[in-house]
Amino acid sequence: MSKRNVMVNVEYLTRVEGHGNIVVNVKEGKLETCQLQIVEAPRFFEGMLQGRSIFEAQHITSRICGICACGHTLASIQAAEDAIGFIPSEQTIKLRKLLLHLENLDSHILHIYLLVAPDLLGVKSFVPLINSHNTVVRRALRMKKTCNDVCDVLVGRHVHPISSIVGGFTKLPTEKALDDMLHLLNGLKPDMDATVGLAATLKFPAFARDTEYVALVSDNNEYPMLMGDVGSTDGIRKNKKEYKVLTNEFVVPHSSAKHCKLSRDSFAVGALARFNLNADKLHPKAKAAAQAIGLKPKCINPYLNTAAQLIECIHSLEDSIAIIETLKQTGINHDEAIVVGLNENKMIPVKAGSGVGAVEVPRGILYHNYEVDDKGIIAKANCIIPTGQNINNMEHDMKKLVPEILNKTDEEITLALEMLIRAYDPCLSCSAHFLDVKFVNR
Amino acid sequence: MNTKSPYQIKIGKILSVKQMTSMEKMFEIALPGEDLSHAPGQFVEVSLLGIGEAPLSVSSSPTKQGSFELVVRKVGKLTGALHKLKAGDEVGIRGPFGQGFPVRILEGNDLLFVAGGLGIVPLRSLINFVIGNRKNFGKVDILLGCRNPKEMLFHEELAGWKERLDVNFNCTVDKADPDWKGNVGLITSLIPGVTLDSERTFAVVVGPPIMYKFVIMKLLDKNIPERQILISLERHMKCGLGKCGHCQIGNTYCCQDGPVFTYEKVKAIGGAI
Amino acid sequence: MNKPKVSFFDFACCEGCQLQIANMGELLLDVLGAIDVVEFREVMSEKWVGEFDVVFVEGSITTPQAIEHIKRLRARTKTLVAYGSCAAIGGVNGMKNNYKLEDIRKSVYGKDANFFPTVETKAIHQVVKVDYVIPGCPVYLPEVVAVLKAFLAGLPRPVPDNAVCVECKLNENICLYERGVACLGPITRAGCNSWCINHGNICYGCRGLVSNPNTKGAKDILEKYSLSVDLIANKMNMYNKCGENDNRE
Amino acid sequence: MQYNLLNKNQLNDLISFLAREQKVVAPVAQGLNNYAFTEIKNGIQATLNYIPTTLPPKKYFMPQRETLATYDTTQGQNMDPVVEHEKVALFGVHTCDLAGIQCLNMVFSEKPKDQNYLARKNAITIIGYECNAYCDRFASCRLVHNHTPNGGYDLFMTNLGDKFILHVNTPAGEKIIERSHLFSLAAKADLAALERLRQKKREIFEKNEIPIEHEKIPELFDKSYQSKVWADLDKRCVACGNCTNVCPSCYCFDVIDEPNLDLTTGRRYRQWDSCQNETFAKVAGGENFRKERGARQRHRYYRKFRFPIEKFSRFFCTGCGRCSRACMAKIDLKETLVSLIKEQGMENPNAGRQSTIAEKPATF
Ligand SMILES: Cc1cc2nc3c(=O)[nH]c(=O)nc-3n(C[C@H](O)[C@H](O)[C@H](O)COP(=O)(O)OP(=O)(O)OC[C@H]3O[C@@H](n4cnc5c(N)ncnc54)[C@H](O)[C@@H]3O)c2cc1C
Ligand code: SF4
Ligand code: SF4
Ligand code: SF4
Repeated sequence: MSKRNVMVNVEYLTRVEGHGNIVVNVKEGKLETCQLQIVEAPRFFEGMLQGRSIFEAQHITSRICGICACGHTLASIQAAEDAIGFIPSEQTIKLRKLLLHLENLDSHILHIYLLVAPDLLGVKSFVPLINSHNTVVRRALRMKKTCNDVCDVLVGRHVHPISSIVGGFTKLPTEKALDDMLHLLNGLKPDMDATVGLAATLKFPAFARDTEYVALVSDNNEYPMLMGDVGSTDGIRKNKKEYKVLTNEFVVPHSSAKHCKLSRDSFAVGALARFNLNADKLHPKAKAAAQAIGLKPKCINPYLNTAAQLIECIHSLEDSIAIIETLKQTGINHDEAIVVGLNENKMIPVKAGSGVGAVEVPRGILYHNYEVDDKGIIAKANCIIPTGQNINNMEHDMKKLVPEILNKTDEEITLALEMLIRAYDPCLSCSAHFLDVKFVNR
Repeated sequence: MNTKSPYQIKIGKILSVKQMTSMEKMFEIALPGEDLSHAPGQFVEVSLLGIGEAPLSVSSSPTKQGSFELVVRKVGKLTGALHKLKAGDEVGIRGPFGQGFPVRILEGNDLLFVAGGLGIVPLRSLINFVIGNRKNFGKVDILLGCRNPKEMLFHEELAGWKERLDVNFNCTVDKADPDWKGNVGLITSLIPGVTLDSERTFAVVVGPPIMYKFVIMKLLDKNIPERQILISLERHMKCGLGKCGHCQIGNTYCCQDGPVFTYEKVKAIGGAI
Repeated sequence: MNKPKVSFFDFACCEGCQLQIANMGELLLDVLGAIDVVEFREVMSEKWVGEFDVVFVEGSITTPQAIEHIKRLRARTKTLVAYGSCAAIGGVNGMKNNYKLEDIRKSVYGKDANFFPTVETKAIHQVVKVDYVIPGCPVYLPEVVAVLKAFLAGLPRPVPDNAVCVECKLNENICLYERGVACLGPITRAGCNSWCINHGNICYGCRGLVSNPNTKGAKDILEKYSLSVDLIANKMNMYNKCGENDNRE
Repeated sequence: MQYNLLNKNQLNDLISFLAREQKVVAPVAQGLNNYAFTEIKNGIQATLNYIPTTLPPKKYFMPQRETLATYDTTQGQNMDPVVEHEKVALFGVHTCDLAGIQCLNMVFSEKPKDQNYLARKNAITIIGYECNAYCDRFASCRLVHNHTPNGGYDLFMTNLGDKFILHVNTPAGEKIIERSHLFSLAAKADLAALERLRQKKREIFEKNEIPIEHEKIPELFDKSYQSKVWADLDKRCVACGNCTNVCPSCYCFDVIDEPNLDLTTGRRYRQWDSCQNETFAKVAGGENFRKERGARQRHRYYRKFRFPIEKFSRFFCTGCGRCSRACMAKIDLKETLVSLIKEQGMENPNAGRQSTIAEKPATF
């Protein structure tokens, strides 16, 4: 291989939520720099939470990220309820699981179709696909809208859900609402089948790097999303309360970015991690689809995170339908509706404490941690988002990938790296505090 | 249902558009096959589908056949869109609406017109009607005021009125520019100078809301009876049918009962001016 | 007819308002039939170097770099739309202005605080001229479409200046004050079809205050319901803190 | 006058009968003592023991949003007027709301007639329902003589305990009686029971809710234009518009064009508007004729108690109390009137007591 110089500087990584830059510097065939920089404007959410009531936290933290607003909502609620020792009802838990599924479905579809598919179909964005692959685009928009419409019925909207709050829901679905959701979700099935069909024809780049995969795990038969311990493919299993140990933020000498590690150099969270740890708990239809596209645990090709997302879509769709059907059978108890208000109308007793929420959102485990006083006012808040946990892993992937593809053109290298980052579905707008920014001299 | 919806519009064809000042344009509009048949002081609802409707006074005299004129100041949505139209384009017309100036009552009497700013637009309809039927009216005085000479409308027509021996015309601007040779000051400053026989004079006043109070004070000083002072009240209007409530003051709907009222009537309604 | 060249840019925000676009479903294709989206970082790799007809800006201005950037964008576009609450009124980012800048930086970033230059949060119109405003956290799609149509027709489209209560009543909701809960509906601009109240929550004021709000009256109301006044102050500055810097007429 | 009887347990059959031919709407409980007229399929869903609904039945006569025309400008300014209406049976309308509908009828039948309103009105069957006692402390139906029926319905039901007695007022009501085969003719004893009930009501609604004679109200308002009461309301009102939106006799609206994305087709519709809204009386040039909230409130009160007297010879306040219930600033219509009365020294603690006008509306 010739000793060549490569300078990749992708400013404003497109088609990811939020802003990131890739900087790669290869001198004479030797990788000198390889970094993913976050240039998002810092938004100081954790600071803004201080002095606010835990009953407002969900409303505020939902605004950290519009893409996984439901996920932030649920993690925030979990942390708040954990802090004051509130135990949600069975019905509430079912509805929250449903909400999480809808979020997962919605986000994955957006990612698969609008952000990744253009790469695999060799175009710059979904816009040219309107002409070349009109049915695909229509299907994508239809599916996205359906997910959104189901969320509208359940919580008012998908971006910044309205009725899901600490304690439960301010508005519970009526009989008709359950039927409407079922109707919408069942209508999604043919499009989902077509999506699997499409995925089978796509060619994902071949690349492999073994790493530690981290996700929620549990002892029951449910694919854990809302509740569970934190486990890894390297055999770790810990309570979510130990999230600081689990994420283990540290500073690396070559960059000012804080990175996360657990048992080895880096770890990964997200759909592929969940698949690798819990594939046997997927819905049978999802398992069948995994077989059809040849995805098996433990899969160590990060590009295949997209494939794992697809499998999860099927699981989430089927499980959503199952949840709604059981709710229809048991009937909704409307007396459980929560009357909102800063003190939630004194319906929910408050005490001092520290609480952790750990929820599987589309991109991986999201942790919220609040310390609250005896009035339920937040003294300290901490949010660790999945993308923050993945950054270190992305860099390690890039470091392995770049030398393997040095024989390609600069454009091809750039694209391969962009695609790699995009495969993680990074959500950089959640720039809570997970990374420091390094302003390199260019 | 074959009863006609009161919201149905008639199609009006724009015959010509003339830029009057930087803010106002004059539109000559024909309703194919019919005359508008309005009385001076009445207004029409002009509509552009997709944009909305706005009440606009008919500025031409009913004596003008075949078409009518509107003068439109560009202030917002509909008026802005109208300003983009050209000859040959269509607009929707409903109306004419409202009670115009009581021409029959004015006949045989002396008239004092007081117009402020855009007020000249509806007044012009009556003035030209009076001039066209000059022998039916007594002495005619016209007072006109506007903020600055650039805002003065109908320059040529005004010059024509000025020339006439059977009409006394006077105008003033709040703020002069170097070319201005005439009066400077508020319109109220012109009123004391008019000689009139208060018994047989009808004052017809149209202008911006703030003008009324002060002009009327001066007219009362001249002993013009309250019921001989006529004013036009332009309120927010939507339907023109006396229903939507926007133009209601007291018990009256400006669109149906007005826009022209005697001061006697207006005084009795709280909050009118 | 030449389709207008449209682009989307974001500053400090959650990008949820941009995501709302994707929620239009197939209607989006009709929209894309009427406009030509030339730059939209979140979903497109394409970039545009020329002039824009209209730029949708999401997010508030929070850094010195952003101030420069928005000024450059303004210079490149005929029309500028403040898109979403962060852009329109400062939104949740404005809560930062409740604190001393130094304090909040330190509390979040500790010793690394200096890496994070930050300025007082500003709504877009507090930095450059804005032609259309679409408030909402997130934006309400029917309103987005309405503004888009107004833009295409070359018409102005002010944000409604009546209260959310108006829509709330049209939807026949039970008023939250009857539940003993403080709601910002009476002083918040309508246009969202009382979205939150329809779903059992209160109005948080995400669309900005009406032009002539009776804030004193609103506080008196709280007293009548034995609700704490801090409560509404607290809520009012959740989205509307930046508005304090506008001199209202 | 014809009276018919309906067995209590046949109420459901009546609803089912009506529902076969049209949409049936009736008051349905929403929780927290709130009710709404809602479409029902059977009698169980409805509630007859209710306080005035959040929105009055006007939403069926002039819906919140109503299309007036559709258009297509590809060939010029072409519009098609639209008159939307559907057959509806309004079930269980209290006397105050019947009065509200009568007010609207007067406004919209006045020339130029509003065809959209009239077409809807003609498609609506009204079945009234008598309140045998006060619904709550906000009501002031006695003051405006709406606590007993004054027409405006097809059928009017009174609850006699074990059965309903129905007054038949129109041929449409007659038809329901004939075709449903659910009714029997009322006997003398039933009419006597009705009379006893009304007598009892006369005792309950003995005096006006506030100390002024009906006939004196216009005079009160003639004196009160400059009252300090309006200044007080100015401070308290937040201009949310709730009071007018829930009012059965408020009918102001805005007309709005809504183009489709092609910008050439679309619709023109009207939507409820309120004199309490900031922009309601604003005109080009920036002048706002009712800039102060107090002036807007005054306008509202005058539109209920003073202005319509000359034009329609009746109050437009129906006494339903909705504005007071809906106001979070707790601006209470009865309290406002009392303040005005006190200010003018017009208190008459026995107002209403001697009057026998309960049955026939007063004339001015
Ligand atoms: C009887 C009458 C006669 C009029 N005659 C003329 C005339 O001859 N020439 C002329 O230029 N203007 C006239 N006007 C004023 C004209 O109606 C308004 O300027 C016009 O309605 C504004 O419409 P728009 O869509 O352009 O403005 P918008 O974009 O709707 O609003 C701009 C401003 O105009 C105000 N406005 C909106 N609708 C009305 C309305 N229906 N009536 C009054 N103000 C309104 C708004 O409150 C706002 O302040 C007259 C008004 C009335 C009531
Ligand atoms: S719930 Fe809120 S928005 Fe609705 S009427 Fe009450 S105060 Fe207004
Ligand atoms: S109800 Fe209030 S908080 Fe909710 S979307 Fe509307 S304006 Fe925003
Ligand atoms: S309901 Fe009360 S606060 Fe609202 S506009 Fe009416 S009087 Fe004012």
